[in-house]
Amino acid sequence: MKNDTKTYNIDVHHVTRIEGHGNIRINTRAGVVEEVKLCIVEANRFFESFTRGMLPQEIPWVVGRICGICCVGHQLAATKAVEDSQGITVSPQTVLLRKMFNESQFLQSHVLHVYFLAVPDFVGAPSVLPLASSHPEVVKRALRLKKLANDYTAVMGGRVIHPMSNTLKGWRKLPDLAQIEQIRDRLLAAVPDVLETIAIVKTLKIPQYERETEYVSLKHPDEYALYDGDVFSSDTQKAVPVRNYRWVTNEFTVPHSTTKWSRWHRDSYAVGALARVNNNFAQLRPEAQGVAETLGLKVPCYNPYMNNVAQVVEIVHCAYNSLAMMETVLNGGLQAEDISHTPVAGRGFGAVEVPRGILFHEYAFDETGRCSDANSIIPTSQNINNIEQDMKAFVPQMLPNMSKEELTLHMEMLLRAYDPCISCSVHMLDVEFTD
Amino acid sequence: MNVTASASDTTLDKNLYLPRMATILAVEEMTAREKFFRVELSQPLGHRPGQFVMLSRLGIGEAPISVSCGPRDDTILEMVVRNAGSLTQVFHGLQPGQKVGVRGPFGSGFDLADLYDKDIVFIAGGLGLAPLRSLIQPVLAQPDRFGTVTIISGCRTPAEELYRADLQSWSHKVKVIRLVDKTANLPWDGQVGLVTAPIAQLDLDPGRTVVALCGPPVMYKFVLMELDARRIPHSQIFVDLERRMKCGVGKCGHCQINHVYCCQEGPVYRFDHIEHLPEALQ
Amino acid sequence: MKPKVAFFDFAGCEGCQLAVLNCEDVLLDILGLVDIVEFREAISETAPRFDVAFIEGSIHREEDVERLRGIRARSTYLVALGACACIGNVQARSNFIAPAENFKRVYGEVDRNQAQTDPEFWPLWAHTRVRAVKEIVPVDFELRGCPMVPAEFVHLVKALVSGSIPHFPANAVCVECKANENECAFDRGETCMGQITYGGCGAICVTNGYRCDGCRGVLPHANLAAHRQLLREKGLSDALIQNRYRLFCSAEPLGQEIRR
Amino acid sequence: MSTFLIRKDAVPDWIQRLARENAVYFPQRAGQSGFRFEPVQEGSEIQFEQYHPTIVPPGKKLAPAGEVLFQYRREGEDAVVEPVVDASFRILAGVRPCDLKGIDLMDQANREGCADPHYLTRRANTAIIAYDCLTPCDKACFCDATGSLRCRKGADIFLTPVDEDVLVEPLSERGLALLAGANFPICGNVEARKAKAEGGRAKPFGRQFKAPLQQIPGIVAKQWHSPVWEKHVQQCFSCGSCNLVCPTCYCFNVQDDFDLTNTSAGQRSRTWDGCMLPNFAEVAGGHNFRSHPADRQRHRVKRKFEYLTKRFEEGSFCTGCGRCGRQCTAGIDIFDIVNDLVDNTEATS
Ligand SMILES: Cc1cc2nc3c(=O)[nH]c(=O)nc-3n(C[C@H](O)[C@H](O)[C@H](O)COP(=O)(O)OP(=O)(O)OC[C@H]3O[C@@H](n4cnc5c(N)ncnc54)[C@H](O)[C@@H]3O)c2cc1C
Ligand code: SF4
Ligand code: SF4
Ligand code: SF4
Repeated sequence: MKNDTKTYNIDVHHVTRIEGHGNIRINTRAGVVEEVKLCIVEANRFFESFTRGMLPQEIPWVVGRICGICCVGHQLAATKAVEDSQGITVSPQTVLLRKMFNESQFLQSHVLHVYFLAVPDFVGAPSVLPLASSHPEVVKRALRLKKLANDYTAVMGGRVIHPMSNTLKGWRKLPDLAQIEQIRDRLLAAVPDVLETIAIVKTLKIPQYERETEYVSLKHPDEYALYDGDVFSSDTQKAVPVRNYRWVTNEFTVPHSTTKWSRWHRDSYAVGALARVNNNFAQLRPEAQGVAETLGLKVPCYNPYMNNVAQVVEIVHCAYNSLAMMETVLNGGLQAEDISHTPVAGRGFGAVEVPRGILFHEYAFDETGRCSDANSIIPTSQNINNIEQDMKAFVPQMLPNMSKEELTLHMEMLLRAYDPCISCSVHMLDVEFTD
Repeated sequence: MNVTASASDTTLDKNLYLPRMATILAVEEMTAREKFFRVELSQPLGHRPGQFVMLSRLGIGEAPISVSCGPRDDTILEMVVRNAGSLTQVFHGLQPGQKVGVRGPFGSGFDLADLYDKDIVFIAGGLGLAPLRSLIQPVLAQPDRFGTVTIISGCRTPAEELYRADLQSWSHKVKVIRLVDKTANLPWDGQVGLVTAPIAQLDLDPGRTVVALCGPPVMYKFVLMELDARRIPHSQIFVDLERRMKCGVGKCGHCQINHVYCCQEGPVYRFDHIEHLPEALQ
Repeated sequence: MKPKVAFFDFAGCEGCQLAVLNCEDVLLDILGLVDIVEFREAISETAPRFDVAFIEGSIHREEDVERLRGIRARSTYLVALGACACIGNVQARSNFIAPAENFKRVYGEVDRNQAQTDPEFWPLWAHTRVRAVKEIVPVDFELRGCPMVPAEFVHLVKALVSGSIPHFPANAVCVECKANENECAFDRGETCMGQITYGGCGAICVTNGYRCDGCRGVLPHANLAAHRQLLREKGLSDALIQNRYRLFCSAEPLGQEIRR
Repeated sequence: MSTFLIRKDAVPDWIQRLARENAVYFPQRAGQSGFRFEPVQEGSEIQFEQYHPTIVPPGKKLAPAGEVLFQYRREGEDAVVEPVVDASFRILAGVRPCDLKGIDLMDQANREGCADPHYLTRRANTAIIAYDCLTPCDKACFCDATGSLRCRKGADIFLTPVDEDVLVEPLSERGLALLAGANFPICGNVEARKAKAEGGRAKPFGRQFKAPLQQIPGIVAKQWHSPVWEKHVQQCFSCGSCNLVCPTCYCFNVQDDFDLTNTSAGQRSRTWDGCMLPNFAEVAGGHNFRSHPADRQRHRVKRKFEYLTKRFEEGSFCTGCGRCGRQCTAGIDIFDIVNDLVDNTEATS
C-alpha cells in the first residue's frame, strides 16, 4: 500500500470543535513528511501583563476570564496562589466547597467534550447538531447531563461561567443547602445516563496509536489529586512542590505559536485526564476503576486517543466523589466565615488540576498590596508540544494508508482528543499545518 | 385561625388588561412607512372620534393606536400604523385573516355636540391625519349640523401623503388644502409649504371657529402662534397629544403630563385646559 | 425560512459561546427556529452567507480586522456577543500599557524578538490594540456582559425570528438589585459600579454577595463625575478608582492614548 | 371588637403559629443591615421592635417586580387568553404605620377608574398585622412629617407596644377571625394603656418639614423653574432606586413574550418601572419628554406632593418611610428637597 509519490499539503485553518484557535500544518513531499506544525493563532490577551496593579481579591475574578470553559479552575488556582502570597490559610469547610466547585467543572467540561466535541468524530458526523435529529436521545442525554453539571457549578459558585461566589478565604455567599440537596438527588438519579454514556463510549472505534510519553499531574498522598498535591512525573515517579513549577514547565517560545511551549524530562510531556488516570489510578474511586476496566483502559496507557475514555472514567469518579462530599456538607451544615482581608506584599503559587490538565498560577504583590508580577501556565500550552510530537510520530505511520482527508480528520481528532483549550492560552500562538 | 381566600375584589367586573381578538380584513400600503388596517371586531367598538385603542400582537407587544374611522354601528375598526419599532414592524408584516388584540376604546376624544354649528378647521401634520379622520368622517356625514369645514393636511413629501383618495373626495365637499414641505421631484398637485402658511389666508370668524389639531410635537408651537394671530380663543382649539403608554387607563404612569394622564384626560385636549401645563407642549 | 446563524470568535475566553451551549433547556428549541451554519466551538461546517453573525471576542490584529470585515460583509445582522466584543473587556486594560512592554512581560525580551523574526508567522504577533467590534464595523445589537446573559440571547433570537426588534433597556444594575431586594453593596461597606452600568444581568453579582464591576459597560447617561466623587468619599484613592474603572475597561474610554 | 393584651415575648410564638397554617411574611435579615419581607419558616427570627425598614416595602408583595397579566394559547389564528390572577391568601405581619399608609394609598390608586384586578385580588386576600412605632426607625424616616405615623387604616390587627406588653387590636372581621383560636386575654382599660403608649412616643417624632404639611403641596406646585431641582440631581445616577423602593411608586412597563417550545403560546407581563429612569417618558421615534434628570426629579417630587395628592385628596403621597433617601447612593433625600423648596419659596416671595 505504500505510495511513494504522495505529496500532501494540508492546512487546516481554525480547527473546529476545540476551544481556541489552532491551525494544523502538514507538509509531505513524495511520501516524506517534511513539516508538521501545530500553530496556535490565538491573539494575545496579555493577562500576565495587565493584571499588574490589581488588588489580591480582584485577581481570581479577573483571571477566570482566561478561559470560559476552565474558569472555575483558573479561579481556584489563582485563589490558591494569591492566598499563598497573602499568608492566608483556609478552613476545611472552604477546601471542601472548593473541591466540590472544581469537580462540578470537571463533570461539566468532560460531558461537553465527550458528547459535543468527540462523539461526532467517532460516529462520523460533522458536529453534534445533525445528531440532534439522527440520535435525539443521545443529544438529549448529553444536554441533561450537562445541565446537571452546570447547575451544580451554579449552586456552588453563583453561576456557571465566571462565577462570583468564591473568593479569598472562602465564600462571599455560601451555597444553599436545599439546592445542594437537590443536586445530590439529581446526581443519584443520573446514574442511568452515566451508564448509557459508558455504553456509547464502549462502541466508539478508538484509533490504535501509541507513543510512550511522560505524563505529568498533581499527586496527593490521600486522594485522587484534583485540588491539591505536588507535581508528579511518570518518568521519574517523583514529585516536586508546586512552588517549583518552573522546573517542570521550562517554557520556551516558538514562532508559530502565540502560546509558550513546555518540556520537562524529554522533548515534551502530556497533562490531562489520561495523565491523571495513569499517574493516580489507584486513588480513583472503585466505581471509576471499574469503568476503566469496562472501557479497556489499562495503565499505563500511551494512546492519546484514549484521553476521551479517561474523561469518562473521571466523570464517574467525580460523580461519586461529589456525592460523598455533598453528604458531608448536608450533614455538617455550613458556617459563615469572615472573608475580609487587607492586602499585603508577597509572592505565592497555586496549582489545581482542571479538566485539561495541571494549571499553575503565580502572583506577586508589592508593599501597597497591588499585583506586581503574574504568571500562569495552562494545560494546553503544556500539551501543545506533545500534540505536535504525536503528530510528527503518527503522520509517517498513517501516511501510507490514508487519503489526505482521512489524515486531516485523524490529526484534527488527535488535537481534539487532547481537549485543547487554546483560547485560554494566556501566552499561546496558533497552530497550523502546511506543506 | 385560617381565613379562606376570596376569589376577587367586588369592584372588579372585568379584567382591564385582557384584549379582545379582532381579525384583519384588509391591509393597504399607504406610504413607505404607513399601512392602513381594517379589522373586524367581535362587537362594535362604540368609540368617540379622537379615541384610541391598545392594539397588540400576542407574544410581541401592545401599543396605543388611534382609531382612524368615525363612530359606526358595525364591527369595523380602521387604523393607520407607522412602522416605528419593534411592534409596529411586526404589524406591517401581518396579512388579512390574521388576528390582533384590541383593548379600548380609551381616552377622552371629541364630543361632536361641542362642534355643532361651528366652523371647523382641521390641521393635520403627517400621521396626525389618521386620528383626525375619525372626526372628519362624522362631520362630513352631517354637513347641516356644522358650519364651514376646512381641512389642512401637510406632510414632508408627496410620497408621504396619507389618505390621498379621501382628501380628494373630501375636496369635492369642503375646502381641502394639501401641502408638502418639498416636492422631492415628485408630481404634486397641492401646495408647497408648512401647514402654518394657509392659516393666515383663511377666512376665520374667531367667534365660531373651532380648530382640531394633530401632528408631531414640533408642529404645535407654530400653528398655535398662527391661531393666536387669528385670535381663535384657546377654548376653541383642540390638540391631540402623544405620550408613551403601557396600560391605557392611568395606571402605568408613562403618559403623565404634569398631573393629567394623557390616556384618560387626553389624548384630545381643549387647549385652554392644558396650556398652563409646562409639560404639555414641549 | 429559518434564519441562518453563525458564530465567530476572536480574542476572548469563549465563555459566551459556551453560554449559548449552556442554554440546555432551550437549545433544541432554538435549533428548531434557526439554522446554525457556523459555530467553531460545536460544529465543523462553514457557510458563505448568513442572516445573523454573532461575534465573540475583541479585535487585536490586522488579520482579525480583515476577518471581521469579511464576516460583516456576509451577514445581514451583526451581534456583538459579550463584553469582549462590546467593550473590549479585561484585556483592553493592556491598551494602557505599551505593546512592547506587554510582550516583554509575557514572553520575555529574548523570546519575543526571536519569535517575531519569522516573517511567515509575523501576523500572529502583530498585535496593535484591543478594540471592541463596533470600533471596526457597524454592530446591530449588543449582548452585553461577561459572560453574555442567556435570557438576553433568547430574547434576541425570539425577536429576530418573529420579525421584531430586540430591546435592551438602558437602565442601571440598581433596578435589578431592587427587583431582587438586594442589600445595596454600599450598605455592606463595598463600593459598586452598578449605578453607572447597563443592567440586564439580573444584578447577579450583587445577588451572590459580590459587587458590580461594570462588565456590561457604562450607560450612555452615566454620571461618571458623581460616581468618581462617591468612590473618593468611600475612601478609594484615585489610583484605585482608575484600577476599578479599568477592571472591565468599562468606565475608561477604549482606544485611549497608550501611556507608559 | 375587644382588644387583647399579651406579653411582648408571646408575639413571635403567635406569628409562628399563624405561619403554620398560612403564608405569613415578616421582615427578616437580608445581608448585614437590610431586611426583607419573607415567608416565616420554622426557626425564622421574629423581631418586632428591632428591625430597620425593609429594603422594599411590604406593599410590593401586592405588586411584585414582575408579574404575568395573562397567558395565551393560539390555535391557528384563534387565541385563548387567560388572566393570571393570584388569589392566594397571605398575611403581612410587622407592617409599620408608614407602610400601612403606603398600602392604603396604593389601594386608592388601584381602585380609581379602571380597577386593577391583579393588585386588588391580592389585596383582598391579604391580611395585615401592623405594629406601632414609638421611636423613629433611624435618621432617614420622617413619617410624622407626612402624617403617616398614626395610620391605622387597612390593618386587620394593630399592635401597640406598652412597656413589656402589646395591645392586640383587631380592626376588621378578618382580624378578629385570625385571633379566634389564639385565646389571648382581653385587655381592660384600653384607653389608659393607649395613652400610656402615646406618652412614651418620641417627641418630636423624627424629622419635621420646615412648613406644615398642609402647605407643602402649594409650595411644591409653585415651583417649576426652581434651582432646587437642578441642585438635587447634580449627583443623581438616574438609577431609579428611589422609585423602586418607594411604597407609593407603582408605574410599570408591559411586555409580551412567547414560549420557545411552543411558539404559539406565551404571556403578557408587567415589570416595575420608574420615572427617574432615563427613558421613562421617551416615545417611539426617540423624543423624550423628560430628558434631563432635573425634569425627572421634579416629576417624582411633584407626584408625591402635588399631582397625586390633588388627584386623591390626600395630604401626601410620600409616606415619609425614608427608603428613597436610604437607598440613594448619591445621598439625595426627598425630605431635603422638600425643605429646600420651602426655603426657596420663602427666598423668592
Ligand atoms: C394616543 C396615541 C395614539 C397613537 N396613534 C398612532 C397611530 O394611529 N398610528 C401609529 O402608527 N402610531 C400611533 N401612536 C404611536 C405608537 O403608539 C408608537 O409608534 C408605537 O408605540 C411604537 O411601538 P413599537 O413597539 O413599534 O416601537 P418601539 O419604539 O420599538 O417600541 C418598542 C417597544 O419596546 C419597548 N420599549 C421601548 N423602549 C423601551 C425602553 N427604554 N425600556 C423598555 N422597553 C422599551 C416598549 O414596550 C415599546 O412598545 C400613537 C400613540 C399614542 C400615545
Ligand atoms: S449594589 Fe450596586 S447595583 Fe445594587 S443597588 Fe447598590 S449600587 Fe446599585
Ligand atoms: S436613587 Fe438617587 S441616584 Fe438613583 S435615581 Fe433616585 S435620586 Fe437619582
Ligand atoms: S418618596 Fe421616599 S420617603 Fe416618601 S414614601 Fe417614597 S420612598 Fe418613602
